[in-house]
Amino acid sequence: MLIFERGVKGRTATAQAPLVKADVTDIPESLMRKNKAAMPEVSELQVVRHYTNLSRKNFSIDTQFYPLGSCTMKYNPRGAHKVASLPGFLNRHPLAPESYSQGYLASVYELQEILKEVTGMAGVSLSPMAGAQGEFAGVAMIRAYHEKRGDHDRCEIIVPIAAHGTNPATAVMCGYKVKEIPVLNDGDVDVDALKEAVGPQTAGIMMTNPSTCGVFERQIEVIAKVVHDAGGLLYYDGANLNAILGKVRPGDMGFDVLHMNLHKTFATPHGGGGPGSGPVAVGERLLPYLPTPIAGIEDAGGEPDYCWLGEEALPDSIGRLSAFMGNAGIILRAYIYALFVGRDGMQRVSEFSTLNANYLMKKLADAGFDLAYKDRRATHEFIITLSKQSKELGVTAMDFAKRLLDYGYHAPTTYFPLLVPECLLIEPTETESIDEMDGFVEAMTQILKEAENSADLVKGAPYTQPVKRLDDVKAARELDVSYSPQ
Amino acid sequence: MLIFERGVKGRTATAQAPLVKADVTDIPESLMRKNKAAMPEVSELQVVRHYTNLSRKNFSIDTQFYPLGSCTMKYNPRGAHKVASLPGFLNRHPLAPESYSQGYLASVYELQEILKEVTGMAGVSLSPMAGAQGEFAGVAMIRAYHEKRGDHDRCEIIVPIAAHGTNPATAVMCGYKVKEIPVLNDGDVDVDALKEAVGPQTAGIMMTNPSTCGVFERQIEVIAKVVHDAGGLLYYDGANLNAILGKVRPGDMGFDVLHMNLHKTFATPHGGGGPGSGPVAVGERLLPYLPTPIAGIEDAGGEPDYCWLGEEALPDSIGRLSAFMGNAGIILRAYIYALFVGRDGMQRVSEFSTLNANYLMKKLADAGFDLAYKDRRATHEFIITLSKQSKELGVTAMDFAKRLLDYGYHAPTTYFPLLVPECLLIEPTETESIDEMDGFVEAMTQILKEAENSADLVKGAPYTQPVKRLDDVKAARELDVSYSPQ
Amino acid sequence: MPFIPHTEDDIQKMLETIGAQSIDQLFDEIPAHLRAGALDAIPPARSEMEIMRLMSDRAEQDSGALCFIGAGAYEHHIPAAVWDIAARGEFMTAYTPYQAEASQGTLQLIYEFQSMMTALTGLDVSNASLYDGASGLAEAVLMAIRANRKSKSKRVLIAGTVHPLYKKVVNSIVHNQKIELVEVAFDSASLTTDLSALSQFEGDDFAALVIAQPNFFGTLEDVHQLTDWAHQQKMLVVGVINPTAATLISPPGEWGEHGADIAVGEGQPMGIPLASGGPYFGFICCKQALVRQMPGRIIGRTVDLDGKEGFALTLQAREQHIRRSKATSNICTNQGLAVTAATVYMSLLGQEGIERVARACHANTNHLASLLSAVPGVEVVSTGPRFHEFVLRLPKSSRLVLEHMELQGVLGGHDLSDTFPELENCILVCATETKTDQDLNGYVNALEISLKELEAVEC
Amino acid sequence: MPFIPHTEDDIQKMLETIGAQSIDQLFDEIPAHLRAGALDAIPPARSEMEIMRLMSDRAEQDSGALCFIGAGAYEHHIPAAVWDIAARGEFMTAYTPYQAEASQGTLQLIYEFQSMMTALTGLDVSNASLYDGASGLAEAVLMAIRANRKSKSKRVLIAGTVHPLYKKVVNSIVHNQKIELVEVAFDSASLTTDLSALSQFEGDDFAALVIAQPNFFGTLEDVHQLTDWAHQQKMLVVGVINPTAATLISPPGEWGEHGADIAVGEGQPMGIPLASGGPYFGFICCKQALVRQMPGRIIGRTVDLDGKEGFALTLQAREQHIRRSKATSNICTNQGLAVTAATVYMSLLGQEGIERVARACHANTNHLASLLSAVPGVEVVSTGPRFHEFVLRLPKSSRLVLEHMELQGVLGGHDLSDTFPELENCILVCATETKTDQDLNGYVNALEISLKELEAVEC
Ligand SMILES: Cc1ncc(COP(=O)(O)O)c(C=O)c1O
Ligand SMILES: Cc1ncc(COP(=O)(O)O)c(C=O)c1O
Repeated sequence: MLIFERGVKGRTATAQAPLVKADVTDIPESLMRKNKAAMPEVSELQVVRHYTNLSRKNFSIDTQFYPLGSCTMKYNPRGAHKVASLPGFLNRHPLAPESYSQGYLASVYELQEILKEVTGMAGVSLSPMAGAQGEFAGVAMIRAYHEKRGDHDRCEIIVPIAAHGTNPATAVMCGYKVKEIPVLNDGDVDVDALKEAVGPQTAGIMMTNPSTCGVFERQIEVIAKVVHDAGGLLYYDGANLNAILGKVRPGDMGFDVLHMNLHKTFATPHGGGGPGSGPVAVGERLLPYLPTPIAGIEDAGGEPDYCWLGEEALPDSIGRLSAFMGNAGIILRAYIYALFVGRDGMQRVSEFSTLNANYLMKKLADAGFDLAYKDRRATHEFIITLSKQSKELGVTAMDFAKRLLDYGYHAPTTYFPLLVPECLLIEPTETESIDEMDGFVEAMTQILKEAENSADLVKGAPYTQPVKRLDDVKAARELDVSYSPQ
Repeated sequence: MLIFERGVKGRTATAQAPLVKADVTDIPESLMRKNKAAMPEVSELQVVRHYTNLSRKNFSIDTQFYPLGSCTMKYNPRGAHKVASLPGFLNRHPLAPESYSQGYLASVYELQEILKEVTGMAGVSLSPMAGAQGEFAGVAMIRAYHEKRGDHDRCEIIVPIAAHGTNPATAVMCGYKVKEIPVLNDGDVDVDALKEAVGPQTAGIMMTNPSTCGVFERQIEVIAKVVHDAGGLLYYDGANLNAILGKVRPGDMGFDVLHMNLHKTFATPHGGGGPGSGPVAVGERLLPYLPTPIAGIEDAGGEPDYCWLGEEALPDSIGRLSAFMGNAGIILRAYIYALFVGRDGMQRVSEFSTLNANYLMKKLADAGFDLAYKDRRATHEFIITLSKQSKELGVTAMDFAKRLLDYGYHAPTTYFPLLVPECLLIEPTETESIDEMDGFVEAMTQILKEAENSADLVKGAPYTQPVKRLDDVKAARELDVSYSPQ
Repeated sequence: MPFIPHTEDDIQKMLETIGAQSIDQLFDEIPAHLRAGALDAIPPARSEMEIMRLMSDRAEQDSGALCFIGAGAYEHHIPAAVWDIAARGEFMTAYTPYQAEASQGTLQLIYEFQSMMTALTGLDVSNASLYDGASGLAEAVLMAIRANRKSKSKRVLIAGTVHPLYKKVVNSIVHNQKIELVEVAFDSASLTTDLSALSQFEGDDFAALVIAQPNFFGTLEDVHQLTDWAHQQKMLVVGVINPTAATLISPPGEWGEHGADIAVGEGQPMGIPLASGGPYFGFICCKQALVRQMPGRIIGRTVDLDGKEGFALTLQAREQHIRRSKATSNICTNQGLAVTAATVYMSLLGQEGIERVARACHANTNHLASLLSAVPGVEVVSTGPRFHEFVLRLPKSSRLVLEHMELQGVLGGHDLSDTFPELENCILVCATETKTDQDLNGYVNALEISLKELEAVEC
Repeated sequence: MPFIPHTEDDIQKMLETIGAQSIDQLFDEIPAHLRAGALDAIPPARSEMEIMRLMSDRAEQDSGALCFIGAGAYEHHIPAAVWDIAARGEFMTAYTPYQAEASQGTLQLIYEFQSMMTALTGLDVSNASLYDGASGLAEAVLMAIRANRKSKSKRVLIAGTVHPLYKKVVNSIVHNQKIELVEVAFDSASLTTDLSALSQFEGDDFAALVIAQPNFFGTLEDVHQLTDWAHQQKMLVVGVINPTAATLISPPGEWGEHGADIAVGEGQPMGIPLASGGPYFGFICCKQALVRQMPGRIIGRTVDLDGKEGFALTLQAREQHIRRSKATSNICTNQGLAVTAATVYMSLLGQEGIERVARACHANTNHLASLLSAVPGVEVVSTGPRFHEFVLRLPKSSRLVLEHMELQGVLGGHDLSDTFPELENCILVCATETKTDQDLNGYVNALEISLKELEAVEC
């Protein structure tokens, strides 16, 4: 039942609005609203009950193992949320003067320094509000770089076909054409194809490493050389930074610019679809182009004095990407997370997420599942393919995914990357225990048995969720995207 | 699965304890702990996930209609919880000096004044930590009063049989004998029996009005006179104050002392079994005996100066009932609730809880259920009896209660008061909407049909809960009240 | 190991299963010479207690001022229930609802959110959120260019009264695609967009006209006139609005004869704390006909195998994860959690509650403006109808006055001098429903003292 | 109408169904002359925003001091997860788990709590909580009298080193039943209970001996000796303990040859904020043989119709709602929510974590004591082994010194002078793991300044 349908004309959560309804006499009638908005009319208890019950229809990290590949569903420290929710942080106006901003600025500044260190880059801007906006900032910087040098013919961005959809979409938003290049059977980029693809039209390449195939790109230095030699720059999609945090630095691999998904690697909550934070880090060459604002420091002897660096300080900047300072609260949470895990903890993130992924990969292989890249190490994630099951039993990756829900596990990422048929991309993350993974293997094994013995059972799944399988086609054809009262 | 069973030796939520394990050298070996306590050894995520999932196995006001008679399961304002959780309130040490207590003391003082006004009494002490302790304080004051007057032979407390179990238990804890008196068929106390019961041995009577029969005791003035004439005092069990808040005041009915259940009438959360707060209010006669401490005021001209009144100020007090100041946080929440509803809202509490109860009673009667007191008004609650169904269909009140769970409603109170066979005591409270009550009637009607057509279905209920009906006998016989590792 | 559950035994067992000697061996595909060393610039781990203490001090540093700055972010009362619910693990730690059956909570909530936004804006369709108001406007501009088949140009007209930071953000985002923003000058007396200023563009090919209501100065524009003009010119109309105000003043769907085509704005006033500027959320609504040009996620209502109502992501063919380089936008992660909070906020307040908030803001603003107009030397520049903000001209350097007020714990407003040379020594002052009469008087006092202090310095 | 959902239409419809003219008519059984008038002394309703503001100011008034008071309530770090979970609606707004099938969450949690408390105390059985430590001790005394069949007296021996407020509470509660508490004098040099002081009671009939470990002064008693002595005298032993300390020092179950019979204490250190003194919770554990004398609720593990594990209230025949005047106690509502928080706290920390906390407290106390012993004129009275508290003798009036420290924002400790004439100008000082070196130095500074100020006044 929708919240609207619980409403009755005239009902409201009285304690929440001003008790007096003030008169308005100075706004001309023509500018006043004519028809009241058809909003819910419900009591406070009804709201609390409705949304509490709705929340219970979700899977979440706090309730389930959630091995959603490429999404890094790890534990989101409650402490980070609590600290970021201190009234002093919540009440600070984004345009407050620096005298009322030193606490916040200090945290922002220190996070910038931490991210420089883990990426091996020369500068960081925290302002992009998610991975995709970080990509935008990165590619826009590449563009600004070429333009500044008068290198106007570079109109193409190269993207391996395994790339996340945001990469090509971003390139287009930056006014580039996209050239896709293939990936080899072992998961590495086809360097020969790359060599053929590069040229004077090449602005750069967008790479993910480990790639979305869940393997480390071993030719990365060759690739960097090929692209650089052609005059292009290397963009690193750092959504998968969890895999290599503190183990190998994008700067050292030859990348010129990258974005990070703090909402993944730095454990800030996903919130059912956001908010994120997608800082960009750059090498020396791109420093002048970083998006504003950035936290700076004026070390006037005693206590450091923090300030904002804006347009004046960075005249070649690609500019602002948000009205204020990006997703400030997510930035704060990421900083707090960094304080929690500290220097050694950064490395442990990649060590244990890799350990977990390799363990789970081995167990699933032993249980009879086919690995997409069976001669490779898993990174923080890996892929199994259910082609065989799909062909022989008629049970698809989607069926496995749905059936897992009945076993109390969120499904891995399905059908991504597109180049592996019937695939599940599985990322356990470092915060899950061996017990949880063993339970998952157990469930997968059971489902495999079910697929063999009673395929229809699996194909009809899920059975235990608030709804059964939904009709997506109807959703798109008979579009119903907002409630209208009768 | 128990939290203990999720544990593995050596696992722990590292971020929560001091990082360094300090040495201890100055405590003799003999006084040190020999065997480590067998506590859970789990990660932070495991704890969060375990208890989040456990919580989801509960019914609660925030998720369900919960018409549990005598328990007043109404909406607990989130705002009250938030305000009471302000760091300034959470961090105040109970023994902090008055200079660091004015904010808290002001709130306590003002709540005392509010409770005096709604009860019509001369003095209030907030220190009792629940209803039962309030009863204790009240009866102990009655005892102190008689003793102070040298009236040593009064050894008996009269209790109507409909009374809550805490009443007789309290009388005994205060060193009294209990004399039970009957209740008439219309729900009122048997005044003739009372007249016979009173005498020079009578210390007082404990009454609930409205009684737990869900009706207003119409003879209250007669009862007061009979008891007072015999030299006894009248104790008012104010757990049901919701029914009469602002409509009739215990002081005006002739009571000498009462307790209130702030966790009911003042909407502070029940917390799965507490904490509560059971302030006592007294007339002039019992003022000297109030339990300590009490918030006092020294009006030194300008700003009021609040202070604690302890033993010195109240030398005849029955003393302290808690190490500090009762359930301070619950007191604060009750005060905040009073601010929310204000003067008029107090009256609305009883008006709308009574309206709801009478509506629901009428609808259930129309649906074919037998009322225990069909010629009486409902107060904030009322009783139906399923004697007929039990006899004719073999379906008991307990079966109805369990089956309601399957329909998503918490069961009313069952088998209380004991004098009405197969009863359900139903209290919708004022914060529930007509829609919610109609849904409940619908469910009851369905269950009645089920009882008629397929009694076993009802007798086997519930089916949709985390467990089916539990074996209480085994629980008591093969006592397993704590986990021991293998 | 903070947040990592592995014991020594676990590690050994796992390595054995894998067949590796050590964890380090699992990284053997990374060329050895690329391996990172110690991360010396990062401080060692701290416990939650230590972090709490450090950060409480920092939060304290930034606290304590009475704030009259608005300019795109507004202090409103946020009901306690809002974040109690939004912070429930099931909402806060879920991912994007790709597995619909296991995400009905989030999905239904967003469907309800979309419905509330269409109700507020008077338009047909809403998406599930964009990053913030400013970047949302950039998306709206891109969308308008895609959607306006009648326009061949990649040019958009934008009112000079639109938030200056929004204009910057839009430009940063769209200029790479060679889209041109042409600004319409505003009247510095009325602080609105004059129809006469538009007339020079009559007949030119623009894909859209962007207007803000209330505009950046808190002044109300004649949106009906502006909308009708743009429609006559075959431009689409993009309205930048404040959702609080939308309950009181004419919503985009009611503008002019046909209503605006697209409405965007900053969702922050709907239950989101100021929090240094984010996470907020951008909302975008449009007419039904434009839905396929909408960027971002959209939730649709459908049925399951048993015909039971349910919710799912829909029209995904517009999105990057399906459509890749042909997508309507690159946005993927949006502002789900903020939307969750906003949905609870809007449910609690409803039209009636939000309208009361709007009216209280309006009353406070008027009250403060009238108090200030009595202060010698000070001039309330905004005279027309307004909403919770107005422009104040100071008799001294606005920068200095604000600094002096700051020292008294009052953040007096947002300085306009740098951005608008025509508004020298002007500041933008905001008073929402959170301000009491005492606060307003506190503002006046702080201002008077500051002016006196500056007077004294000059002598 | 705050929190009341009824519209005018609803009211009319409901009255019609009932067959009443007005709501007022529903109260017609109340004699008219008893009806209450307007409640003038109660202020009118306020909105949540106004309440938040008023109460934030009040909370602020009580904040800001650095607190070294313990004396039964201890500042510890509380993990953020603790109250995030305890405050979930499903825990916070459920009632006592009478309907077991719909309350498995709370029931299992309490079963786990009971298991943790028995692990900590080394005893067999725990209940689901009592109100607080002090009233819990009263229940333990009543229980001991019921349980000790060998004793005919209604007398109990209680160590003079038990918290003085606990002794008062016990007396308020038990004296009505003509139970006598006989106090054992303590040695004011060692601040412990001397075996020699006990010898005078040798052979007397007492139902139990009550001892505290650590005792009120933070000093450790020789609990083994005391326990064995009491058992020889056929008394039961009731131990009042601190749960934090129990991970470090010998728990009641290990005392002497047979262990204490009953352990009680204040649960506050297990994740409950200081919060002006409550809600905290009292815990009580005992040997298996005494379980039927236990007051309050107990949860048991059992099975359902299908043989599946489940949890339910058990041994209810001890309780007032079944047994009425024959119940073991009148307690009904207990401290469920605090227990929920404590269970999460104990799960997060475990033996290892709590022991680290205990060790850090111990180290801080020792550190502060040694810093203070260097301050001229000041004497650390506590010399024996201790736990996070010690007694400090001041060279001036303790009341005045504390007041001077207060003005510097340091709450220097709890004054012992009034309660213990033998400890003139002594205060009880507490340093937990929350105190940094800087805090400890802050204490020393504040003390030195205060002493100097008082010196100056005297001259
Ligand atoms: C590999 C990869 N790149 C980019 C993104 C885009 O990041 P965001 O969703 O924060 O925009 C994601 C995640 O969604 C991703 O997995
Ligand atoms: C009528 C009545 N009296 C007394 C009590 C005891 O109150 P408490 O549970 O707060 O001790 C209750 C509630 O449980 C009650 O309903």
